[in-house]
Amino acid sequence: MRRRWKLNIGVLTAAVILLLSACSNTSDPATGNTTSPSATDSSTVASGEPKVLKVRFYDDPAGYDPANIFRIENENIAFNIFSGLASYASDTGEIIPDLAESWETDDNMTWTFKLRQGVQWQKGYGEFTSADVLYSYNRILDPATASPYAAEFNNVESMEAPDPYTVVFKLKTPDGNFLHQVANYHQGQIVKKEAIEEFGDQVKWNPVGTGPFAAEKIDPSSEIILVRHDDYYQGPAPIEKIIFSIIKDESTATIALQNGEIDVIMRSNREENLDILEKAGFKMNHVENYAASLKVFNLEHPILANRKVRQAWAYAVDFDAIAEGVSPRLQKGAKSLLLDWMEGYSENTTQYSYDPEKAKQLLAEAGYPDGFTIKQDGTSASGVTEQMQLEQEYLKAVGIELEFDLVDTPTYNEKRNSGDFDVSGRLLPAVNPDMVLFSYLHPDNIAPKGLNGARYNNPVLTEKLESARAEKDSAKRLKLYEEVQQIVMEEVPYLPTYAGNVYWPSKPNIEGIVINKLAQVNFYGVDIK
Amino acid sequence: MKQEAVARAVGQPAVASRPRIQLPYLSFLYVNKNAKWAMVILLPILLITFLAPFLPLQAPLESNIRASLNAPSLEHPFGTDKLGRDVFSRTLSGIKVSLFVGMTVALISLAFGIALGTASGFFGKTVDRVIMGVVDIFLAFPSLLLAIGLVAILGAGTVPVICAISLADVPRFIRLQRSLVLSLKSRPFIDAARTVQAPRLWLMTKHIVPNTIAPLLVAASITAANAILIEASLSFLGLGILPPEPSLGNIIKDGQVYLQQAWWISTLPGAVILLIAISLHFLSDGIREALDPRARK
Amino acid sequence: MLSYAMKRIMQLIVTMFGVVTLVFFAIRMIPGDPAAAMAGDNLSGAALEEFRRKLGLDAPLWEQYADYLLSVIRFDFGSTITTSLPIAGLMLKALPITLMVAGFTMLLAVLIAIPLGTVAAFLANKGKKKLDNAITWTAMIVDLMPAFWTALLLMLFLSLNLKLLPASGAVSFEDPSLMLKRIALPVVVLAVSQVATLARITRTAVLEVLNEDYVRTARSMGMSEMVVVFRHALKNAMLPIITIVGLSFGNLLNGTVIVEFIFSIPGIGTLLVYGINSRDYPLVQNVILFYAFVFVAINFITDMVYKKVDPRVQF
Amino acid sequence: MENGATAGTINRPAGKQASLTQPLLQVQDLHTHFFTESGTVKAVNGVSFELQRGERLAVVGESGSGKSAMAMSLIQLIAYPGKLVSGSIRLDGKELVGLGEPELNKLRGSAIGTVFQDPMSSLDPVMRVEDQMIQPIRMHLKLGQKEARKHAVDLLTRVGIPDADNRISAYPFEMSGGMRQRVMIAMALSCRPKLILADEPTTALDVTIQAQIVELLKTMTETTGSAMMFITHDLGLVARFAQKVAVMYAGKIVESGTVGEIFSSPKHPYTQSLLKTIPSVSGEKRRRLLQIQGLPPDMKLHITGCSYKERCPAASERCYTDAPELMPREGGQSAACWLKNGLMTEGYESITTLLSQGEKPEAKEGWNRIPLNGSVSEQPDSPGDDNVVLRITDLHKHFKKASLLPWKKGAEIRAVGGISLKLQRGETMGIVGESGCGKSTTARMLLGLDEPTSGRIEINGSIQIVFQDPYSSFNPKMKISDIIAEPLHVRKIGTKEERLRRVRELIKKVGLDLSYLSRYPSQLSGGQRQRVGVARALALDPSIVVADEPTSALDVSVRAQIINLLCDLKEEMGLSFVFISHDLSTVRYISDTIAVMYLGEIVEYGPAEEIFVHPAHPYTKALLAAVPVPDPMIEGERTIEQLRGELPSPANPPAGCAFSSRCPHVTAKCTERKPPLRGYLERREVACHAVS
Repeated sequence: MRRRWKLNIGVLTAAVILLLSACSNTSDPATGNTTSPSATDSSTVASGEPKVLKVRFYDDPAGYDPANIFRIENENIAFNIFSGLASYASDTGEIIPDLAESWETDDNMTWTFKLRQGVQWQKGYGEFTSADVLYSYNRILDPATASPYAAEFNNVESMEAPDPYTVVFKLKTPDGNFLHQVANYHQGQIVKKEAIEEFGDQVKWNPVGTGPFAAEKIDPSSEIILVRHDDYYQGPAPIEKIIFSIIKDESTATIALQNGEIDVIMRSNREENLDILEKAGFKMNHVENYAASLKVFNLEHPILANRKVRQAWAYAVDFDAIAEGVSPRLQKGAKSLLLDWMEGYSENTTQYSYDPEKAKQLLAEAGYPDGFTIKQDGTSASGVTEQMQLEQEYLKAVGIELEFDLVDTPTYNEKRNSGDFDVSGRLLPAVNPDMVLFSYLHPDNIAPKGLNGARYNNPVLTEKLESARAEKDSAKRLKLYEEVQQIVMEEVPYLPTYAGNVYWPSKPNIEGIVINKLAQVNFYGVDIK
Repeated sequence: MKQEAVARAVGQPAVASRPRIQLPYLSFLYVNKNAKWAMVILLPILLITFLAPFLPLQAPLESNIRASLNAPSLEHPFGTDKLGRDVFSRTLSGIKVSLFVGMTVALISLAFGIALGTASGFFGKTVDRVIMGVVDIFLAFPSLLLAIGLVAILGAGTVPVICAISLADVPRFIRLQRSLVLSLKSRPFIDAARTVQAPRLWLMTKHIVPNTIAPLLVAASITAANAILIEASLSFLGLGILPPEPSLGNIIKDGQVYLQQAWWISTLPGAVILLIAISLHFLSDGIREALDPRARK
Repeated sequence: MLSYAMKRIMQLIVTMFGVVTLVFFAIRMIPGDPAAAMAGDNLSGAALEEFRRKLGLDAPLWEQYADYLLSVIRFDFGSTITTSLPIAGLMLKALPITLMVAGFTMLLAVLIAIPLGTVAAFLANKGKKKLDNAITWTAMIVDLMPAFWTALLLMLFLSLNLKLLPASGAVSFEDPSLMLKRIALPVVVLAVSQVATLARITRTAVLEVLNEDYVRTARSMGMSEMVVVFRHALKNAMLPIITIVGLSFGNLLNGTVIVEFIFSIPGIGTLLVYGINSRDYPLVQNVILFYAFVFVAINFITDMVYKKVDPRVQF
Repeated sequence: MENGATAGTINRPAGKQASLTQPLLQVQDLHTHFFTESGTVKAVNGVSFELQRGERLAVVGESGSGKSAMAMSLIQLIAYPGKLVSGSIRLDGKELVGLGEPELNKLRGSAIGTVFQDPMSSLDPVMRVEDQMIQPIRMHLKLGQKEARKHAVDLLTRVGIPDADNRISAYPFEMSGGMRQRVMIAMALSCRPKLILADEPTTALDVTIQAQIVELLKTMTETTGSAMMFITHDLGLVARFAQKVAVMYAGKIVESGTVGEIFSSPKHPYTQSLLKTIPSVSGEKRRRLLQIQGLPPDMKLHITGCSYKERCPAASERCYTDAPELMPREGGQSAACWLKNGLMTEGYESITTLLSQGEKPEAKEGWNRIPLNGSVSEQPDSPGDDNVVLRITDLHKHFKKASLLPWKKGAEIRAVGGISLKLQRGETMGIVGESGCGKSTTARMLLGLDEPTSGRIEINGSIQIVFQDPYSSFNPKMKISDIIAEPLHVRKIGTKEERLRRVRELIKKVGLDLSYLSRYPSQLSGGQRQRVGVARALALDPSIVVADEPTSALDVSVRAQIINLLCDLKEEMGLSFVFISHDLSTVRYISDTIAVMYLGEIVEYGPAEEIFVHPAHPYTKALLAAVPVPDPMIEGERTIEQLRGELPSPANPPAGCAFSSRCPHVTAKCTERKPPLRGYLERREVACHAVS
């Protein structure tokens, strides 16, 4: 009798635990529907109180010096602090004027920018002038800065400022895409000499720009606080303060939003959390097709060097179905290295719809009727994702044994950059199609020098790339881009797998979260109702 | 269990004076109550686990996206996960991996613990100082940190995980074995053997090590339980055993994010881990009791 | 006492020297070129060489080791590579947070576990098996649940369902009440398993003491059970409990790494994970060193407290 | 209550007008059971007795007889899973059974004080003495803190603690065992109890301290008028101390009476046999000690008939069916036996002679001197006379206490400070002395377990040992056969079969059945284990056997078996023994010569009988006086000259004569100059200035 009782306690406790978790599971979306979203933070809505927006930040801040900024979440903060000569329209991704009111070029060689007058620097650093532009861009080029983006200005022959409100660039070769180089992104962002000199090696923690928000506090281990730049040239933003709280764990972030502890989740990238939040009535701000993930094949690998093998791979895996099954919101199958909203995007290429028979046949033709075993690199941080597991199964069905070699992220990057892999992956967020194609396909960029990890070198294609870049006639240029895509999709040194979407779920009362194609949000347009 | 208390109260020697049938080493498994409990839990789990290939179950890696996140049913006793894989069959194959990790870690810890701990305790002096110096260095790290560090060096996967967890446990075993040896060293039966000039090797192999086995087994079964739990923690940090190979740790980790929609993915394997860990604790209690009638649960 | 402390401190220094050496070489055993790894996607060729030189990674290993030893002795921890913030500053900022979480956890755990364990022991001693079993079993089950799992369960339950505690938010000493609320959930998560461990150990320790002769003496003098249990049994059981509390600080440090990650607490554990992820060697090296130091120091303190509390130990 | 007809009533001492007063304590049909998982142990199985005010009752019995459980039942402090099942306990006419804990707590410590066996563990180690003493005093006597403390200091002074006002603030560990037991006694007396329960209060103490404590208890109860129940297994103590005796066996009182009655004319066979198991008072040698065969019954089993029947030589059919109640005999005696005079009925002497002779092992085939090839042939050069098997010359052993700081030198303890001895073939030498005198260290050096600091040990042949605690001297994981064979195995003597043959021979030699060979040590009783210990010691055919307190871990009845065995072996095999013990009567019984050690030195040496009859050294005298003799007549006549104080620390011995700090005849010379061990009379040596 006594013994049975003992057992009962065990069972009981286990049951209570189960119940607990079961409760939280079943009741949440229902109750959450009515309570969570409306349970807004009082500090953000009470009239008279300053409007404060609380945003979940998902990784450690890594500094905000445009010369060496990296990773999207950091770039998004910089995007709101700094300005470039040009900027991107949030909704369309089009290039729009920013610090330059207007620009002109006749030959894509000489670019003249007319600067906006009366623009004030944050924190009382005075008025913005052409000297600031020259200082900023020369700083990028200065080897002492060791900016990884210095190469972006390689094509610049000279920069001049004939007057405080004019800047003239002379390029070495014509470049129709030059505006991207001076837009509000990376090297294009303009800094203030006095501020840079004042902060010395702590510049990355003391950014001073001309954008709508200024950095008030950056605590790399817990939060970043931005305050409204009241002298912003477009007028003060509706929101007075943005607090970015670092919450790395996705589940915690989801609960924090449900609890009203934060207003917006910057990038929620777990399908199941999006599920919960959508059901609970949160606003699902998102942008589609912001970037395409590629499978990078090492063309020097004896098996992968065979084009038929690569094509077989493409036929063997149903990326659409995987995306639909695993994360229908966050991604779908990709059809090109470019994205459908980009200039020059084309589907008039070889398309690989799921066809295992064809894959097998191609493998047989390539001399691998029984398949082969190959390694794909991955990071231990993300592990073997569900989607990777499914790909593995698809490949197995045609005889390809895919093994994963998981290493920590830095090693992964290092191997990828040096080209030391069989199969790896790449995702390049960019708005400039030329940049995408050049980075991946041009022999100048062959790893370890650049992003051409496949070590793809096709003189025919290289020639087309170069002439497209110089081409002034946009129709002809688009045609060239299409031809490039046709070659790539036939040869598949890179296999487009998924086109990703970005979600920033928010409380329903947060308006104006428009995510641009670089997955960034301009908080100037955001308001709390 | 209460014998010693009674013996003390009554003033009778705790050991029965009438001859009993001497049972072999593992006899406590069916004599001792705790050990019996451990077996009652462990045996069925082991049985099902190793019968898994013969059961009409979906293969652990077989996915079926149409049957994603199904609640537990007759067909899927533990439900299905996001990819429509059968959580039950994954759990069973995870048990194998987890038990393998647990057992291997316990064995490695035992082997090194016995070898180095005996040397340290028995020889003393320089040998002792060197071994204990190194042990102290390793013990200066919280165990998980040590494991994280090692996995960072070796990379994730089953072997590194086993190494990493063992690295944290071996020093503890050396310490334990050393203290056991030290206390045994002064026991009269060692003196008895020394009076006939028994060589050191004889003392160590015949007298010391056999008498440390039982307490070491107590520690080893707890270590096995802890190793299974640490593997789960490492998996949570992405440093454990890598999917798709299921370990209880990575199943729980994967299921954890679905806790709000599909509680079963994480909870049921979690319960299994608990059961295994509890039964291993029972086992250790059982060994302890079999060893020392005074010890209470 | 003093000379014993001296001896222990000397041992401690030797151990720490071993730790420094181990950490230094272990970190350099991590495969791959550290400079390239740290530079990430962005540097190549000459820039990389420059970067390597800046980090001092071009010097021979023994030279790097000597430099490192010297800098440790000078308490000069340098700056991180990725953020160029002074490491000492970062650690000093993170430390109080981690210590606060750990401290509160320990406090909470001790306050709950010791009475609980004592009661269980008392019940067991009196032969009241059912209640004792209830406590012991629950403690065992809770003890064995992985922390990240309990974290999520408690977060769902306490934070989402009951709305008692926040799951996220700033951690700042400026607003103590907010701070307490913020670290409450992590503390509860950590404390749950600490309570379980400690309660079980307390139970065993107290139960053992309750069988001691002097407890019988106290009873034979007509002392009530309260006096017997709390004045005699608990006081004696405190000695093993102190040791275990000290040791479980190590487990607690394990736990803080996971809990800080889950709840985004900017403590030492977060710093470590950050360092590992960004391959910031100086940071990782120093944080691990620091962990080891804290751990060793706590063991030392425990030892000293033990020796101080136990009147039998004399020097 | 008043119906004194209860069987087992101990009659009040005649001549007192006690019929008017109620007995202090009346216990009736007390049953205390321990409900273990493997069965119910009926530890106290129907005990009834009465105790008068101021009376000292000794409860005697072997371990397991339920005497402690009975005492604890009186204050109802029985550890779980024990329970007082039924019976009545009346203190001053007030029924204690059924009282609630709070009421009981009011009685415990105030009406009944308790002194426990082990003073080392019976005081809370982390509490100051005052904290442990004052609280009960305040509670029971309703005194304030200051008064209570004063009262406690008072008590401590009365129990002989010097400087009590300061010592009361000490922790128990800062006191010696004797001091702690004094504290325990002070505590037990602190609330003026009417009854003191003393559970083996001196067993853990050295003999000189024991004498002090017994004397203290005696005077304290006499001055306070408390009654006392005194539990012991030492019949000598009973003779010295008790007025009444109750003999317990298997949870029952089997005999009771005044101390004189019990010792002069015991009525129960058990009591009768027990008294014959101890070496005789007169020192008569070579009379075999009586051995009680068999073991006490398993208390978990139901016993039909007399519980002693299996061991009783006079058991009849009736004893197997009906259990005899405690029945009054002449005088105030009563006994639970169907025979009026126990074994005396049948002729006491004849039976006991029969018993002792019958037990002698038949293995008379003689001892194979060279049984195995490659046997031990250690014959180191033995200078001089061939008959000397052991010669110790100026043996020293100094232990260095390690200092915490490497640059500081640790203290040095002289455990053995220069002893010289000679042992003849076939001779038994007893080494006696209090714990800490260096006798065990000497033994360890003889066996090569410790390296001597200086001095020589010459052994002719080989030397083996029989350990004090047979259980801990066996590897629990080894079978008996392997244990006995180990010395042969290690020395690689003989083949496996030969060794086995030798093991069989040995086990028979020590009087055990061959079936024991396949058992583990845990399956043997204490006496059987010690026999195995002896067998192992004999395996290598040694010339000398060191017996280090070989009987002190054993019960009285078993003790006799081992002593008999050793005596037999000595006779048959011509072995030399070094017999180390603090049990002086056993040493006297077995030894030819005796060395008395004090603080690492020999203070007196000579033939055993001479020393026992005419001790020369004051320490020897004191030691002998301290040992109680199991004869109330002798004890009653003795004037015991108590030794002052306690053994000084060997790390810091007194200057001059080591004994000077405690010697009753100390002179200035003693503290200045150390007396050498000099010849005295014919064959004796003494180290004392006063003896020549």
